[in-house]
Amino acid sequence: MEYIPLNFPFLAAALLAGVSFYIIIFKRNLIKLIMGIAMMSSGVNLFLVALGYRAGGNVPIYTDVPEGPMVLPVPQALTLTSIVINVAVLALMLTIVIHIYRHTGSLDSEKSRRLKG
Amino acid sequence: MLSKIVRTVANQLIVFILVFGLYVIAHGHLTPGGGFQGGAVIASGVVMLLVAFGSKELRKSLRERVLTIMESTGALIFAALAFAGLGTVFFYNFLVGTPVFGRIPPTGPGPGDFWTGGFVPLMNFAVGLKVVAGLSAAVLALALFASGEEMEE
Amino acid sequence: MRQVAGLILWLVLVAFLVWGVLLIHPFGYPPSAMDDYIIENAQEQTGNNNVVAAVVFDYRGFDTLGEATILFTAVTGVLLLLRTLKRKENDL
Amino acid sequence: MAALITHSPILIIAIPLVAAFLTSLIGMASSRARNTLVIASLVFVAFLVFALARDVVINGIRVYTLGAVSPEQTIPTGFMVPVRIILEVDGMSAFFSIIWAIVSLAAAIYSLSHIASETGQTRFYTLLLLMVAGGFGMMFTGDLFNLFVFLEIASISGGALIAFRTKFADTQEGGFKYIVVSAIAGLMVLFATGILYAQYDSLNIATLAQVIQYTTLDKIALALLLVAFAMKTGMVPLHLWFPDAYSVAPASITGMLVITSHACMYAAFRVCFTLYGRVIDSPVVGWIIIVLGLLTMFVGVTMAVFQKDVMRFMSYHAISQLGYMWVGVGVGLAVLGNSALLATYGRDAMTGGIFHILNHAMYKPLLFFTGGALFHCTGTRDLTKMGGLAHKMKWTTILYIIGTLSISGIPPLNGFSSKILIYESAYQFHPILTVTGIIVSILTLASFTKAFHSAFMGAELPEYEMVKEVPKSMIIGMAILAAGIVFITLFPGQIVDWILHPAADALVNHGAYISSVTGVIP
Repeated sequence: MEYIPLNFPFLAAALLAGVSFYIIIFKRNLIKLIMGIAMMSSGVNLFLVALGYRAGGNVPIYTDVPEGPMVLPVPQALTLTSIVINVAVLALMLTIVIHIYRHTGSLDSEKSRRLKG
Repeated sequence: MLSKIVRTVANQLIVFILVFGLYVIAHGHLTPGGGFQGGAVIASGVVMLLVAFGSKELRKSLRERVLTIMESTGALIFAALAFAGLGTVFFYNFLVGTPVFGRIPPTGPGPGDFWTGGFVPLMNFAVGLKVVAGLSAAVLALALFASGEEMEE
Repeated sequence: MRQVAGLILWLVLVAFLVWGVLLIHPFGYPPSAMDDYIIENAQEQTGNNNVVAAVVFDYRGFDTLGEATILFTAVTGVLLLLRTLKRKENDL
Repeated sequence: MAALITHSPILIIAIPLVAAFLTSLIGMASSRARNTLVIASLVFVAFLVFALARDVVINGIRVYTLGAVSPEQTIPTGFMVPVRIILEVDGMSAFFSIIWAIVSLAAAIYSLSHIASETGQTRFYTLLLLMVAGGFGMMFTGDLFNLFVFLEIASISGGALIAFRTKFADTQEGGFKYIVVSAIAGLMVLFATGILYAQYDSLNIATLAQVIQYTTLDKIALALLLVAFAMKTGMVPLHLWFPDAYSVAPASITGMLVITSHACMYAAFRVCFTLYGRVIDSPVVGWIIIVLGLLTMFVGVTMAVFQKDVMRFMSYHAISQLGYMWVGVGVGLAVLGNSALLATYGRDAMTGGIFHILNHAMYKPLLFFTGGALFHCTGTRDLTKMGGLAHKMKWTTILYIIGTLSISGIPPLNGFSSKILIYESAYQFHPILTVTGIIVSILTLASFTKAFHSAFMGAELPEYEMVKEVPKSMIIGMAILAAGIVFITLFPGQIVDWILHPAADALVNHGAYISSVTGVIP
């Protein structure tokens, strides 16, 4: 209910995205790369849903809710959409990684790179 | 395929998971949840069956073709509900004020009435159908491929 | 060399992100004109007690149609990529 | 008819969507019915697109509020900002949608025989239609989050289609790279959307454009959006994934991917000119775009010279050609604040850049289709292994020559008209732009001549004795695009008047875009 200094939840979201950037830049294992993208999407989702928080707010659902302010509904809807989109992207990426592994016998992005130039 | 204990328990549990999933879908316009969430609950039940019985056994009762038809049907119902408002505007909530799901709840906090929400409950069902079929089909296909089974077209 | 370049790129990105989020409005006190309108009018206009459901399926229903389409796309893609490559006699 | 026009913005997006859902059902029963449905829906959509574009050019911007009481009621009664998702079609959107309608129809017809021997055709066509819907959604939407959703639809279906031929390893890697790049770009767009939403509590582009302040946060959001869309269009230095993905897809899909990268370019223009149009620090952003555009032109063409793989060779040329458009529109952006310079050469430079998009959208898919035809007949993409194919494949040879002459900017053809517009106007801005453009053009001609020589000319090779001309539907698909080239070549002035000037003016005139939603002229 009090003002949290330094926008802590936003900072957490940014750091989560930062860690995932580290994974995407430095890790060569394709599964780890996918995990990095999943973490990045979690960071963005956390950011979005934190944007909609209102101090002391209730859920924006009128069924048996106590009186008082409500948190913003739109960021929650955006987050829901974004989560489903990320599930879809991950499913497709994992499918392709299965094929890459079947073709090259390796999950290392350096070893499996056949396209050059 | 896992041991008999796991299979028996999974067989019993799937009923509860189905009921809970349907509850979440059906009350999406009143309580937290909705088509996506309830669909994910039921799809996780299907994944439990997949783990307990294995993909070959599960495939005997759940064909990919059936799942694909279910998914397309769900998507078509959703799109059709959106198209039905085209007399006014695409996505116009044409059911508000009609006897079907058309009641308007009193403004402010309240106990909630099932017959409200316009086309939202129907869309929840369409999306639920789609999500159940879609997620199950994707997981089943991955499991079948991993175990070297042939997929049907 | 590549490691160093990557490290610098990473540090720049993180600094950029952290700098950005520190400038956002204080946590818990967002500007809320549009959302207040939705909270006040969702019950009357759409009949939903669940305001999030009203946003997801009514106010921003087109996004949800797109979202359902994305799931459909991904599942179709997964089934497409995991298909059998052998052709049957009556194959379509 | 009037009702059809009123609802056409949504119908153009929704018909391919519904057709995609139906395709996956009908495809189980009959392949002939499925193909008919695909082609019929695309023809109908193309008809709607032309009708809508004509209406937009004559009557101005058309808005469509989804779920409101009437399509024109953008703002709910008794409130001041839009709540619902609004589709907004102006000259620029109409221009891009015309391109997309033509190329997707040609690609679908081309696919009929190009993938006839493969399995999984039903899902292929389903994804193709979804990609069409995604592209139209990106072009028509007036909502930032909706843009992200349709960007993802186009990317995911595109990624799955790139990896369509699962028996080759390189297709999988290309598809994987494409999806990873799209996912990262999509998350950046989403993050920028969140930043803008956090400040102004709105997701509508017109509303945001009206209230935007150009604070530090807005600059961060602008950087994120521009980097994300530039990455998706393969701008140097973020181009490394581009040839990997484009060279391995089925040729019909590669042709469509070119236009999805144009759709991302449209999104970048929309961000620069409309969303930030009122406040943008235009010389700085314009110069950044121009410099990167020059780099893109040059790097693309120099890399292309060394390629042996025909599709890879053309992908690098696609990167290089995209540079021309960035330069042309970048010059317009750099002088956006100065109305005198804008009238002298800025508008012409932008018209040239947009004209080049139209030309590129005709000849580059055509060249990719001919590359696909070579692959279809010989089973290889290696130029060094081909030879003497002109004797066997007359139509493909003729169509390839049309494409080559057009991409190199040989005078009578359409590629020349757009390049000369860019050269003339960019010269007044800075001569180095024109010099680079001409050098790149010469290198393009040289490398395409070399490729032509190694694939089509020379003695007939014994291993290609059995090669025949490609099936009819592939020729029809290519001929549609060649007819487009011939039409633009014959009537360049009319094209400029009918559609290019309205498109360029729509970019400059952000006030009209804003006021048609909010009712207030900023």
